[in-house]
Amino acid sequence: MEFKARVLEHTKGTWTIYPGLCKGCGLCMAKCPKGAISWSEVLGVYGTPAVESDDKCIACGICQMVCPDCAIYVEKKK
Amino acid sequence: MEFKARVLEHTKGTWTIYPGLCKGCGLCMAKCPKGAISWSEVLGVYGTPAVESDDKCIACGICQMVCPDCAIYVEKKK
Amino acid sequence: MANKPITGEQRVFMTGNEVIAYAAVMAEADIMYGYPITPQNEIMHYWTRLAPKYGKKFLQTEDELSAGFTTIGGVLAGRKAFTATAGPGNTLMQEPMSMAEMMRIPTLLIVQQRGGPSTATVIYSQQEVTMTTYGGNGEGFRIVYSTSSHQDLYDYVIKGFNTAWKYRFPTFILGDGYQAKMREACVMYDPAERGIELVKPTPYMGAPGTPGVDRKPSHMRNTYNTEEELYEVVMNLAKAYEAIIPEVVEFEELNAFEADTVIIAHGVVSRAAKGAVKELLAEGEKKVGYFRPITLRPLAVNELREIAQRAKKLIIAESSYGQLLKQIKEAIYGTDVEIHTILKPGVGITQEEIVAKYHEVK
Amino acid sequence: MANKPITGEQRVFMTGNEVIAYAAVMAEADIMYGYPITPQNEIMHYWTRLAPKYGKKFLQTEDELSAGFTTIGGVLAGRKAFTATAGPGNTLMQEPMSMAEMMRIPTLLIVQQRGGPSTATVIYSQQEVTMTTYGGNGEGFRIVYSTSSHQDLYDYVIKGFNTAWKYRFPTFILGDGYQAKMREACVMYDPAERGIELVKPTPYMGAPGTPGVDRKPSHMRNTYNTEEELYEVVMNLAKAYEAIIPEVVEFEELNAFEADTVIIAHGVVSRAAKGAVKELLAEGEKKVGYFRPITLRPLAVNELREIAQRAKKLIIAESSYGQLLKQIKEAIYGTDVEIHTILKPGVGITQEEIVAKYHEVK
Amino acid sequence: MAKVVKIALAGEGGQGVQSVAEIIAEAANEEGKEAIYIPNFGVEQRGGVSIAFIQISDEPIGSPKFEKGDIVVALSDRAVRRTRQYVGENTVFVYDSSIEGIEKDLPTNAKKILAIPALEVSKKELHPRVFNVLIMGAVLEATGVVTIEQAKKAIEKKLGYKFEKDPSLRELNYKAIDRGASLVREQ
Amino acid sequence: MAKVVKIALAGEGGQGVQSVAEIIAEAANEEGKEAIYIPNFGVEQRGGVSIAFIQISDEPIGSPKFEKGDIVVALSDRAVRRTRQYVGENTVFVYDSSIEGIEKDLPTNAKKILAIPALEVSKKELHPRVFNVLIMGAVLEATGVVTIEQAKKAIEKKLGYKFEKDPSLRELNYKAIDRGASLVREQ
Amino acid sequence: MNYPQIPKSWNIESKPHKFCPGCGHGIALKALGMVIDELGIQDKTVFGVDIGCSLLAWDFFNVDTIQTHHGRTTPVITGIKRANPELITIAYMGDGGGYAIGSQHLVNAAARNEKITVILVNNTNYGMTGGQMAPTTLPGQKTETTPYGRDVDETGYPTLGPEMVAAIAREGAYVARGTVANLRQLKGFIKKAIENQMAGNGFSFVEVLSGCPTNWRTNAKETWDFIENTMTQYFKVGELKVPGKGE
Amino acid sequence: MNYPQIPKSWNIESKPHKFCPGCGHGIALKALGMVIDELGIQDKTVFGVDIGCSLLAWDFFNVDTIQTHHGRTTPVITGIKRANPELITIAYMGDGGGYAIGSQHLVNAAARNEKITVILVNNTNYGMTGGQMAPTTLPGQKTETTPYGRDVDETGYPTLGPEMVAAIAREGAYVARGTVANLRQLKGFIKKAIENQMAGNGFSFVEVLSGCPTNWRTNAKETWDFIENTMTQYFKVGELKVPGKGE
Ligand SMILES: Cc1ncc(C[n+]2csc(CCOP(=O)(O)OP(=O)(O)O)c2C)c(N)n1
Ligand SMILES: Cc1ncc(C[n+]2csc(CCOP(=O)(O)OP(=O)(O)O)c2C)c(N)n1
Ligand code: SF4
Ligand code: SF4
Ligand code: SF4
Ligand code: SF4
Ligand code: SF4
Ligand code: SF4
Ligand SMILES: [Mg+2]
Ligand SMILES: [Mg+2]
Repeated sequence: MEFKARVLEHTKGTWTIYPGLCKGCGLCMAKCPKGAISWSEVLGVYGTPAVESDDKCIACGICQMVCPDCAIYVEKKK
Repeated sequence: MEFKARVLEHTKGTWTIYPGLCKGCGLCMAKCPKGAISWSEVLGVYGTPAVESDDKCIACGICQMVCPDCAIYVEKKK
Repeated sequence: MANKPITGEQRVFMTGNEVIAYAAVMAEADIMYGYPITPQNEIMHYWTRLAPKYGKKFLQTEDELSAGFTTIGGVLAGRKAFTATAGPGNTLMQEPMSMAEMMRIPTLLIVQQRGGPSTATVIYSQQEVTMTTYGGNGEGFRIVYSTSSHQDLYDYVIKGFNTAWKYRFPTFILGDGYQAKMREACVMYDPAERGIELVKPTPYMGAPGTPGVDRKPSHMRNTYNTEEELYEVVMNLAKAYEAIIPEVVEFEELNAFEADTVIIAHGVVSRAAKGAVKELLAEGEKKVGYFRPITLRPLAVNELREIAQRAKKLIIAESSYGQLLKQIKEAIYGTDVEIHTILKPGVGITQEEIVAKYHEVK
Repeated sequence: MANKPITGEQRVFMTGNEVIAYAAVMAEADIMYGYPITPQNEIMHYWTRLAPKYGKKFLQTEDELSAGFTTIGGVLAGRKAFTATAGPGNTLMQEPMSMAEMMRIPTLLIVQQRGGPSTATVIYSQQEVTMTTYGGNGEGFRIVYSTSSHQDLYDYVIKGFNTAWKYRFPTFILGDGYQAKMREACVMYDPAERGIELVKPTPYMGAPGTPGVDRKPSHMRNTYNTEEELYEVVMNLAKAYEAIIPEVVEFEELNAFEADTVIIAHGVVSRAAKGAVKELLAEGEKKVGYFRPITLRPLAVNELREIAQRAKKLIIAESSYGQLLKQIKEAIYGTDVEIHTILKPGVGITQEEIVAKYHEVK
Repeated sequence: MAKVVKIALAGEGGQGVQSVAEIIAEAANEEGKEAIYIPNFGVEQRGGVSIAFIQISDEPIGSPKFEKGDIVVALSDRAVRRTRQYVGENTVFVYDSSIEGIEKDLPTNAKKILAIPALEVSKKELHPRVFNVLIMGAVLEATGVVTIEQAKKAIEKKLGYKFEKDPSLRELNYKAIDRGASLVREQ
Repeated sequence: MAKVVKIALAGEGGQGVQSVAEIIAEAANEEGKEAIYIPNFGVEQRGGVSIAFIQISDEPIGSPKFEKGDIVVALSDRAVRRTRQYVGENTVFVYDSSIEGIEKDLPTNAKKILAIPALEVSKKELHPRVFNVLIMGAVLEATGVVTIEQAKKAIEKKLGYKFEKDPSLRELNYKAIDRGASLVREQ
Repeated sequence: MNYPQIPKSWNIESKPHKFCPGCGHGIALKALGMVIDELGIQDKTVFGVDIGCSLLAWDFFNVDTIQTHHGRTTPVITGIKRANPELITIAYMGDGGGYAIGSQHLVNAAARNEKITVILVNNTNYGMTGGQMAPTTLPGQKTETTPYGRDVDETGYPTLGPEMVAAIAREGAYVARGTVANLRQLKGFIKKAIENQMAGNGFSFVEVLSGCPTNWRTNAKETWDFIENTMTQYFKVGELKVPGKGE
Repeated sequence: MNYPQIPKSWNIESKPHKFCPGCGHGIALKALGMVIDELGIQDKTVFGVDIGCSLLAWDFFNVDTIQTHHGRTTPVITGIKRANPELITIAYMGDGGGYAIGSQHLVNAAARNEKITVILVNNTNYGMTGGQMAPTTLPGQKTETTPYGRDVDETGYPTLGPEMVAAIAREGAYVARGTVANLRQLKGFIKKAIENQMAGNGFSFVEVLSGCPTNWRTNAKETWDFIENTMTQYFKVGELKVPGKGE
């Protein structure tokens, strides 16, 4: 099974969202220490907005950790 | 409902047994501090021997207390 | 504290579960004990909202065994107590209900059938007929009303309390997930205004006076030491039960005693059956009739036999794999009217299907 | 560790419960889960004595719900697991059995019927027929053997394990308190020596290999989201069940296909019925026969119908208020043979009573 | 049809009727007969009247319970009352002559009623403990279903381990059987 | 026989089909018609496809469910797949034109298939939140079971408390109904 | 004097009672009878007895009595109390009924702080069914289902009921363990438990260490010895929770 | 890279999973999946899911999974483990399934020291049936059956599950309470619980404080707030019982 990845390159890391997994719950957004996450134009699996991040992202990985749907993948740039 | 009483007068007290209630379990006998209780010729309600006491009885009332069938009544003489 | 939520006659448009909660209040139920299960949950939801307004009580128990046995406790204490369940919860309820059956404790249990066996679906079925009428390790000394509409739910919840307390057999309102969850109109009323007298409960435990002094103690048991004792108890139950059958039996029919082909269905499916018969009659089919047992226990055996002796064909439609069918076959044993069936465990049956079946077999 | 308690053929004189424990060992059962209830206790007592000697296991659970569900667990793990119960315990067992029915988990449940409804007596009855054949919120996709003697107990416990694992429907040995507690002779044997092949269990969970890598994961469920899904599942169960009926059905008879009056009874009562028929035949009555359904579910419908079409009268005798009677009426629907009954819930029926009834109605 | 001998034994919990019944049934089985023994059991572990039903025959036996016994033995007042229902016109009814206050409760339809001083004899001549074995002797004498020899073998099987320790017990038990038989013979 | 209008509405959990259905049914009831609304519900609280079944008639209504709808509306790809079974030769099938990848799954036996840009219009012209009200407008236009006025009253009844606080919301909802109706009219 | 000295609330018509010779149930019910007498509550008390030897007390008292199902006395009594809080409601059960098949009811009644009194007779086995293992069976103890002795590695340690209830119940609950070997103390615990209900404080629970000579196959001396010396090693007698006293 | 970073033991075919947006079950099962991966036990693990939202995980993992009845996962899993002790058996359930309808199983499995692992998701309500009171509902919390807020005088205080289990279980048991708000810690607890089973020590139990935004009707912020600040006031996070460490 494949899910389309939407890869966002930020200064500190690579931030990937799989809209096919994102249910738009906002848990990641509420937890992001940098306020880097916002609603996206891209719709998630239930037809509600998925999320996206911006360059404030420090690639701390919290959003990936808390997402109940494993819709986020964060890779720190070295 | 009536139960026939068998009243035994001892020096220290009046010791009454109701054979119609006594099941011959021996709990009283095992607890009598004076070893005053023994099996009797009189049969209890299940056709097994009832108990009786002798004059070693000090009317402490323990046998009455432990009898699960309320078959004993002890009255201390003053 | 307000006295009654309904005065006069009121047309409402709500879910069946909500209707039931109102009906229980209007039947002067005192306390509901319950454990959540879909699709009956909203009975509890509405009851808990209404309860404090009308001096009623509620207890959410730890499971259905407890819900059934606390209900029995409430009844013993002299209150109108009731409970509600469905599916696997109904399976568990058979334990307390068997005690109520043995001891003639009036209980009212509302069953909103869902798919089975096992957890299955939370939606709809008519697969709890055998269990509700004859469940547990007993002989089915119970009264079971199968409802078909919100109006029925309102009417039979009120009636069910009266039946239970009058005859002292466990009484069941057998609804289903559709009736539970759908919205449709019905008319609510104050039973008193319609001349319906509500049977008052009496305490089985804790009546006034000191037992053994002012009155006999109430010593109630369900356990016997010899088989002969038990035989007498059960035969007495049977006698008492059989004596009330004529008073309790209910059914509805349309042209059933004149028809060649009679369509039999209960509960919500009877709506499709009735609709089908009306449609067929309107189309000019004259020899078609409709019969709906309202009490599934006791069953309207005499009427069913009369129909079976006259008619040429029966079509039995139910959302189960033949639970009503079995009971009808037993009831009309000795006749040999041809029986056709629409058996659809766990799914709804439509008027179209029944009409089609009629044309197929007629 | 000894291998088998029985080699060759051995005539024994013991209680039925003891016979069952031996039969389970000889059927290569691996583990018993159980909760005490009279009159089945001694099955556990003997099993726990035998278990360590033959590498078997036992778990006493906290209630019958747990006994039923742990048994299901044992089966899922690929072991021959079984349990035993009676009366109110059987009522509770309906919850796990409904899961087994839905998921085609082979289970063997030994029921030693006692009086009902409710706690009633600990002695004897045939009042668990409806519940064992059709209990729970399901459609009765089960196999029920009704035993009549210690020999039956031995034979059908061994057979019951095979039936359960071969067809994967919950299987029941329906005994009773008399059979449980009485002593009589029977012959024990090693099934292998009689050419009976024991069906081997396979694991439903925890089979070799990594799920999703080497093999598909075993994902078993009993819950469905839509009524259409459920409908398909239940109809498939029905199809599978109906396909095996001819292989599974069992009965015993004596002159039943030639007689005018056929006496029908199951379980221990069939002994009195058979005795009565033998007595009557010996007395010169020629037109009397005896029929005993061994499987109460599925029932020998074809044979019963054949008998009903030929005979003039049936006498149905059972220690319940008509639980077998109902099923027979349904089975022979369409015929109109006269039915007479001896219905004695919770008490034994003697040969004399049956003979007397015969003379009364013939 | 083969004759079935039907026996009901009833007493108080402590009186040992169940072991007697078991021994008789086992003895019959050992003799190659068909035998059924069914204990009566209720919810009470002790305290209720204890009844044992035995049937012995040359052919397979039907219903484990029966309506009327060939011999019915009652060893207490409550037992007398409980067992009346098993007494018919072919029944020999045996009770202990020491039981008081049951005159009005004795069956009136029996073939024969025997009051035997079993309790007294066992107390005075033997030992109260073998009261039940004495009753067994009486039953065997009255029915002849098993030979006294076979019964002794069955007792040996059941109590042999006790007899090992104290051989005088064997003597006592055998005597009790014989004495029980004689009580019936004497009537 | 009185004609029964049968409607099925299906969408994802968040799309609000159940409230639309409830409003339509209530509006019909208020108009004195017979109405039945039955929500589809499964074990999942969210996540499953949500379907609402409505029937409206001048006479009492039979089975709460039906085989084929007069109008069937599907608002997501999964909804399209789930509702195909309710489409027959008399059915008008409506779906949102933004749904992708369902070409092969569209019913082939419908009387008429309408793809309407409801999502787009509500997003661009109104507010995503009134998407479902727009759908209601479309359904009312397609079936005529209730007047737009009555529907607006029913909305008022249900959401009035919100409109009190923010009257522009009322405007928005009313506009959504009208716009929904026009989407169907335009086809 | 032909009338024995029995508690006033006992029903003499049903005496001798149905328990075995030497059964501890008789002593526990004597304690309860004395408390009912002392508190003068015979007219307001409803007594519920479980299946288990407890059921033999269905006509024991001149007190309204309901004999329920195995393990179900707690909910029946809860239902009665909820429906009519004026009544004083007592559930009487065995260790099997309370800690095994009815443990969900016990645990949840305690958690909900039901205003009822539960008296549970711990005799380390299933008495009525002929002596199988109970949750309270002691390590190594032989029963019909542990014929070679209870193996704690296989089946765990005896359930400590009052300790468990005390862990669940909150302020207002009364929890104690008494023994039939100390009637006076036991009576005191039962009295406090019922008074606690009457005061409307909360759940009250008394476990009673008791003897089952029939299934233990013990004589009188051995019976007392097992209760007084063996059982009390595992089951500590005393009060575990008294309202107002903290824990 | 079109393959998301999900635990290897997750079954991607069934993703997105069936839980609501923002449901804590997803996080708890992520922790479990990671543990299964780390311990390399995917081939030996049997997973049992209760009725309750837990059932939505019936095809969640590439692990043999049995979906049982409401409250009955503990006995099913116990039955499996007893029959085949080689397997690693995990029972997954909600607070209703574990503390209400299945509490007799939980309590007795703990008492018998069954060598199984129970993971119980505490979301303070009955999620699947639409948000009724659970034994864990907080004082004053509104649910569908406590529409005016849970009244502790009427229905008692929230059940403290791990505390109860710790009071019943003996040496060898592992008992902890984690939270979806601390994945790392939760994963650690679950890992220890499973290792405890693998070591054959005894019963292991982990309660997981979790969110149910659907029935709580909370947005993401409120959900986190309720879990992290409100729930933890009543339910203390941490280890309650660790084998070898005393209590
Ligand atoms: C549902 C159900 N399961 C089992 C039984 C059988 N049963 C009757 S009493 C009993 C055990 C009694 O033990 P306990 O509760 O400890 O009471 P005791 O007899 O020891 O006082 C059991 C298992 C029953 N009556 N009902
Ligand atoms: C015997 C039985 N009773 C009731 C139900 C209905 N039921 C399904 S899930 C559930 C509650 C679930 O709550 P919880 O266990 O807390 O799990 P959650 O959904 O909150 O995760 C109930 C009562 C059932 N399926 N079976
Ligand atoms: S990685 Fe950290 S900073 Fe970046 S979006 Fe996620 S939570 Fe925010
Ligand atoms: S990425 Fe995950 S946590 Fe964030 S909104 Fe989507 S599903 Fe929720
Ligand atoms: S009163 Fe005391 S001394 Fe007298 S017999 Fe009783 S126990 Fe013994
Ligand atoms: S304790 Fe009571 S019943 Fe037992 S022997 Fe003594 S007097 Fe008799
Ligand atoms: S079996 Fe045990 S608990 Fe039951 S009455 Fe007899 S001695 Fe008492
Ligand atoms: S209802 Fe609650 S617990 Fe259940 S899936 Fe939804 S958010 Fe999770
Ligand atoms: Mg006990
Ligand atoms: Mg929950």
